[in-house]
Amino acid sequence: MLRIRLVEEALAERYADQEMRCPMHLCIGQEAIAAGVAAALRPDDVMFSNHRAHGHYLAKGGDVKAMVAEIYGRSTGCSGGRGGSMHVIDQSVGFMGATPIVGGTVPLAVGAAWAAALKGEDKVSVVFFGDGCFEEGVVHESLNFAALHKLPILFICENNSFSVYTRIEERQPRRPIHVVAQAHGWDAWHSDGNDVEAVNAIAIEAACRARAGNGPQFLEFDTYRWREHCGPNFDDELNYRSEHEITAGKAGDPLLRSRSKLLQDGAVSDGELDKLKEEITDEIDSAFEFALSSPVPTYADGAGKVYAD
Amino acid sequence: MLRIRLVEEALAERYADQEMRCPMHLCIGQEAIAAGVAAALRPDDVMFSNHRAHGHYLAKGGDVKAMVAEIYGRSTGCSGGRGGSMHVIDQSVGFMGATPIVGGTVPLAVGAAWAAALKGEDKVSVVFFGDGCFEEGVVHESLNFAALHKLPILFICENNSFSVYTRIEERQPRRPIHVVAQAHGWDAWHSDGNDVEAVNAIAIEAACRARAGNGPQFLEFDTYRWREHCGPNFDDELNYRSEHEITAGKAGDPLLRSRSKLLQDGAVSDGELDKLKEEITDEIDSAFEFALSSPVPTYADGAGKVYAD
Amino acid sequence: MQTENPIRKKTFAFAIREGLQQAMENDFSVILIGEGVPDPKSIFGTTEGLQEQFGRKRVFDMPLAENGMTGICIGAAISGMRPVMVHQRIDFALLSVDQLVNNAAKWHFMFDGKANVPFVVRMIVGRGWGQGPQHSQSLQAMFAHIPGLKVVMPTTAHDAKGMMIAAIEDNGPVIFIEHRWLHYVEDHVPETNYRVPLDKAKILHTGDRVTVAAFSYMALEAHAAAKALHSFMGIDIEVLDMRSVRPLDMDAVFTSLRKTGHLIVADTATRTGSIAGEVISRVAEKGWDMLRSAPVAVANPDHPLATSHHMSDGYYPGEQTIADAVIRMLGGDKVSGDYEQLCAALRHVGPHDTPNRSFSGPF
Amino acid sequence: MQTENPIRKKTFAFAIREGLQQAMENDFSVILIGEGVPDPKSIFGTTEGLQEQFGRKRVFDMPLAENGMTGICIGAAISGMRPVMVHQRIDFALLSVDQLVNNAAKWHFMFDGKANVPFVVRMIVGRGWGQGPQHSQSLQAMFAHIPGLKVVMPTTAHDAKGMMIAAIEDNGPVIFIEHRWLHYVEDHVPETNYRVPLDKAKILHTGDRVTVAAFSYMALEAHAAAKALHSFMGIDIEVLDMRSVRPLDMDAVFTSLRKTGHLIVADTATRTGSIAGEVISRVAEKGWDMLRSAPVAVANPDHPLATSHHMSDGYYPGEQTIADAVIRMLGGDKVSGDYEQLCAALRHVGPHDTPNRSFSGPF
Ligand SMILES: Cc1ncc(C[n+]2csc(CCOP(=O)(O)OP(=O)(O)O)c2C)c(N)n1
Ligand SMILES: Cc1ncc(C[n+]2csc(CCOP(=O)(O)OP(=O)(O)O)c2C)c(N)n1
Ligand SMILES: [Mg+2]
Ligand SMILES: [Mg+2]
Repeated sequence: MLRIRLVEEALAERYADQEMRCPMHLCIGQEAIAAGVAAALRPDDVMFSNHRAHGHYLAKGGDVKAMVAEIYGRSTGCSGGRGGSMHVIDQSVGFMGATPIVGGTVPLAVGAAWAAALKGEDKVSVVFFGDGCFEEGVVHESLNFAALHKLPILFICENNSFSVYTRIEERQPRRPIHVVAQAHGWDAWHSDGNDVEAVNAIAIEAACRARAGNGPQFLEFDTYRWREHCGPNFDDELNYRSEHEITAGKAGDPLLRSRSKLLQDGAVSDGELDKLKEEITDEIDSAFEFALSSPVPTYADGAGKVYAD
Repeated sequence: MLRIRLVEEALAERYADQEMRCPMHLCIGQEAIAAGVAAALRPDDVMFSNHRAHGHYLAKGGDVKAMVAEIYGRSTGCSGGRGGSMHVIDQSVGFMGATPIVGGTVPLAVGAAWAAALKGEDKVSVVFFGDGCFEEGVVHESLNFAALHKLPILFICENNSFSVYTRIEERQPRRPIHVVAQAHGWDAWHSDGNDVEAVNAIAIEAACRARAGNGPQFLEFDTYRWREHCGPNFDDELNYRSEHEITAGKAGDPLLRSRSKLLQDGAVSDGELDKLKEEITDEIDSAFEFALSSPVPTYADGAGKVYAD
Repeated sequence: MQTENPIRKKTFAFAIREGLQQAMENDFSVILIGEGVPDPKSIFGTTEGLQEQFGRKRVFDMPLAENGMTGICIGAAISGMRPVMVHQRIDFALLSVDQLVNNAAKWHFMFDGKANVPFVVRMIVGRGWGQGPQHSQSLQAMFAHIPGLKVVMPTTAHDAKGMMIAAIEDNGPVIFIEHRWLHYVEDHVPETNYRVPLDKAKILHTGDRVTVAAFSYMALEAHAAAKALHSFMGIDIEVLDMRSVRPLDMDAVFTSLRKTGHLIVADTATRTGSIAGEVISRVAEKGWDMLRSAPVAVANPDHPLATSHHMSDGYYPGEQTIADAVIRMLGGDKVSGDYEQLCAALRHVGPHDTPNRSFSGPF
Repeated sequence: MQTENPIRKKTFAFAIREGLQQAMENDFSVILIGEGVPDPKSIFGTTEGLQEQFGRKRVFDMPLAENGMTGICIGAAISGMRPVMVHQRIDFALLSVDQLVNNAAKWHFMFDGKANVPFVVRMIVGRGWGQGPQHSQSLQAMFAHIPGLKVVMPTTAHDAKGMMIAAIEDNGPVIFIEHRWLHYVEDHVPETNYRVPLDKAKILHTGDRVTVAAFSYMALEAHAAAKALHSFMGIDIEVLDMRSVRPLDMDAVFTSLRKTGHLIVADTATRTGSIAGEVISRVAEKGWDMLRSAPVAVANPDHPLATSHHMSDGYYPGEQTIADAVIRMLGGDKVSGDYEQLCAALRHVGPHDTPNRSFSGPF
């Protein structure tokens, strides 16, 4: 969680250098969901994500160097520089890909679960998407098929109550999202998404049920996006959400909560946390160094591989 | 109901003449839904339908002559011969159109309800579709939008448990269809679709609720298709449904049930029913005469009107 | 004693089925899905018996959910399966354009070749018996515009089988378009497991007067025109069965044009934005010096098809249209007795809106 | 005292907004919907203030449900409304191809003209700042292949407003494609409520050496090339801003070709299956005698766009590409000092992946 936060804050800070020339959707404030879910998974479980992918990628064990290089548009990036922030992949750790067409990866995750079931593999497939994404018909087609075949899949709906600047009340009737999945025959779960332990506990149980053949699991987690929808900045000045709301949203900071909890429980000491932070900061610095010192590709590097051999 | 049955039986009988050269999906066995729902509507309420449209069209008051001529491919047909059985329209009675892309007209009906709401018209919009259609994502997108805006719309799901030759168990998890609509925030209704009085009673109440601003209404009716999915014949020899099932399905004949009921209640006499049948038969005969005596169009008649003036 | 293979005459539908069957026998990761795949009509016979042979774990029916199911197949494909999906009409596949264009076509590219999408999507082009505006479209040009998709339209039963096997073995997405009327047409279909390349045109009729580059069912029409032109007017045109829409085998077109200097392109789609236009534009750009006259597209008129069989009579160009285009291009005369004989031979017998079963190959 | 209208310089984005505004003032049945329409960024400023002016009953945000919402708009359109829908990227509109092609394009035709679908769908083509494979497609050719759809791509702010008003007043579906980089470009935009026809090209630069038929943003690139060719090499090319993709104003192309005899078509899409190919094929078919050399398409290479700004540098053709094509076509020499001066003038200053704000009209 801390790692995700620090990586993204570093990205945000250096975005102004104009070397990361691509759209970038930060998940700062929402890290507990990625962290809590990923910690419930095995290395060979597979994961899919959307436009807001950094947290998912890192939580699943994705290489931070390759991600930063990707955002910098270098060939050493995890997608060879072709994808940027919105298309990251690290199949070596089961991170199967993220893409920014809303809803686009949802059926793919179902397909991966289907393939696992057909091959008799003991894997679960997980996909992250937002509350806005739930409005796409393809999600419902996916709900139907996964329920029909009782596939080992987890849908993780990160409900930050916004699609870009539009509130959920402008887009959906007032009913919880997960009840729709439930009606399709899914097991459904709902909790605060900023409480990493709660998220993790649910994810463990859900993954266990999915793996045991109890069929698809729908996890809805409430959370809050701190920064602008796309880009490195805060956007409080746009006034599409009140100061009060933003303050309340940030008060739920999953990191702060988890930190207090850990310290209170005596699980870690202040000093250990500082050390951890330092280690991560070093890792991040060297990731940026790696990115910036990677050779600069040219047009030709992004022109081939249209068709598979 | 009787009229729908007799028209379709006449179509089936004459299909072998090879003058009706287009795909044709008969609703024989399912007539009670069309009849019961349409009787609950006002003339200016609007209706949309799908590939299996004859019953809906006729029940809403569509012109039988124009429909038969349409199926014969004459310019005097309700769609000028351009549509055939699968694309019928009679806007003069609020029948806004039927098309065979499964799910295609569902959002259109929502759009018509939306337009009525925006214009402050006291209208409801109705769309008929099958159990198979419910699998299309566009239906769920429509459910969401209609619920969000509390639109005056009725979805009529004719659940005959088949999509072509495929049973619903092969396509959907075991949960009732209408519960999904309910989860989206719709009022949901479910009943035997072969009992025209039950259908009508529900439709009256649902239309009333929709008109009164209570939002969208989802009506699921169970029924049975007697003949082949597409074409005039029975298809019992294909063995995709057991003899037992077919016999049971036909035993639910909505016409027979309604006839016994009417006779038992003394609402009509045998003689009156015979007379009604005779009148309808005459009407049908003259519709076929009309169609066959209509001038035969040529290629040029089907070539213009690509763009509206 | 006969040692040579005898001619094994089978329909295109049979050939598709055999191609699927052999591909599934070869490779356990091949799975087959589509609305109606295991039903009694088995997609016009093209999937008959496959569920019985390969079981319910490899041969599936599917819900009506074209975009979702396409995405699910893509997900399975990047997870090691080789799905084949069928749409009974190409018109239904329009629901899945998002997944095909945004994901299937680009996955390999955008992840720098780190993942493959081996995925065959069969789409059937409807024609006849009142298919009407929403069941008769021939939309190959839409898909052929998209880098990352291969698009093929085999014409003969022989090629249908060989290209099906090749498409399934291809490591990327292949749009496999079947004209409904071809399903009935017979050809020599060897029993062996063979491949036909996905990027090569084939000469159906040799000639040096005009090159006719034809797609799918129009290749049969062109072939019939070629035979009649030869027999009645002594004109030999070269008919190329293009077979592949993307990539286009322009080398084959240029090779033929070097002999003939005249080009007709015959397509199954409406003219504007068609692949016929694409071929002509490439010839104009790169083969300018080879052309001795203005190229001509033979394609459907630019409007949807009305359902009425009276109105559809005249919509589709055919053998006669092509023969006339050839004669006009060569400045030939149309009043001779030879021409009348040709017309008589090409005159359509029977209804215009059912497949002409006189086509019978072998090609 | 000034009586003539002064030049009113406004951006394309402003012009779109004003066109929408005036159309909504004129006709109560015009409604506006799209993801983000009323949000603080207001679709790059093109819908700013409209909800405030026309209220929440006429200006809406919408759920993420492209196909469903398109169908809902079609349903509203046949019920007497005139919806305008916006997609922030044309790539998202791929989800709605079914409703656009199967319903919107055919409703009027298949019901024999008994119903109309007055419906404008704005689609924005992305470019620059790492738009990458799924946010940079330019898919006009897919829509232009479909009978029943009109497809327009205005270039100038003047035309954006006039064509927006005309599109909204059209009784059928109009795909209204805006290149993202045009939004910044200024032009004279009269305050009046005026219309620009949906089927007419416009001459941006007069000349008699080569005809350059150009679409959307490429018309600006061609215009810049024309000015440089004139200034530095004394070559006057004729630049047609095609404005409409379907129908294509082929009359304008032929009229110009009669003077020049040479054709370049400049498109914003990938080459294969592009509308550039369509124009060339029509000229080859119907304007054969006018052409004195092989026509040339200037279009994007046949692969998706990589996100990396290093890799996108070189993907898009531009002013220089067009100028070079002209010189090559005329057999001109590229080693002269004049040519060097031209290149220097066209040399791009600043980053390649942000709009060149030096374009400023009026055109
Ligand atoms: C099909 C499609 N429609 C619209 C968009 C533009 N878009 C990108 S992200 C986004 C918001 C998605 O909201 P949500 O799913 O809640 O995710 P969040 O951004 O809140 O994490 C939108 C509308 C898109 N990328 N794809
Ligand atoms: C998008 C689409 N997919 C597939 C088809 C082929 N098709 C026509 S009717 C039908 C069955 C529909 O089943 P259902 O909705 O239950 O209606 P029923 O035929 O039972 O009345 C199918 C699959 C189609 N017309 N459109
Ligand atoms: Mg959200
Ligand atoms: Mg059914």
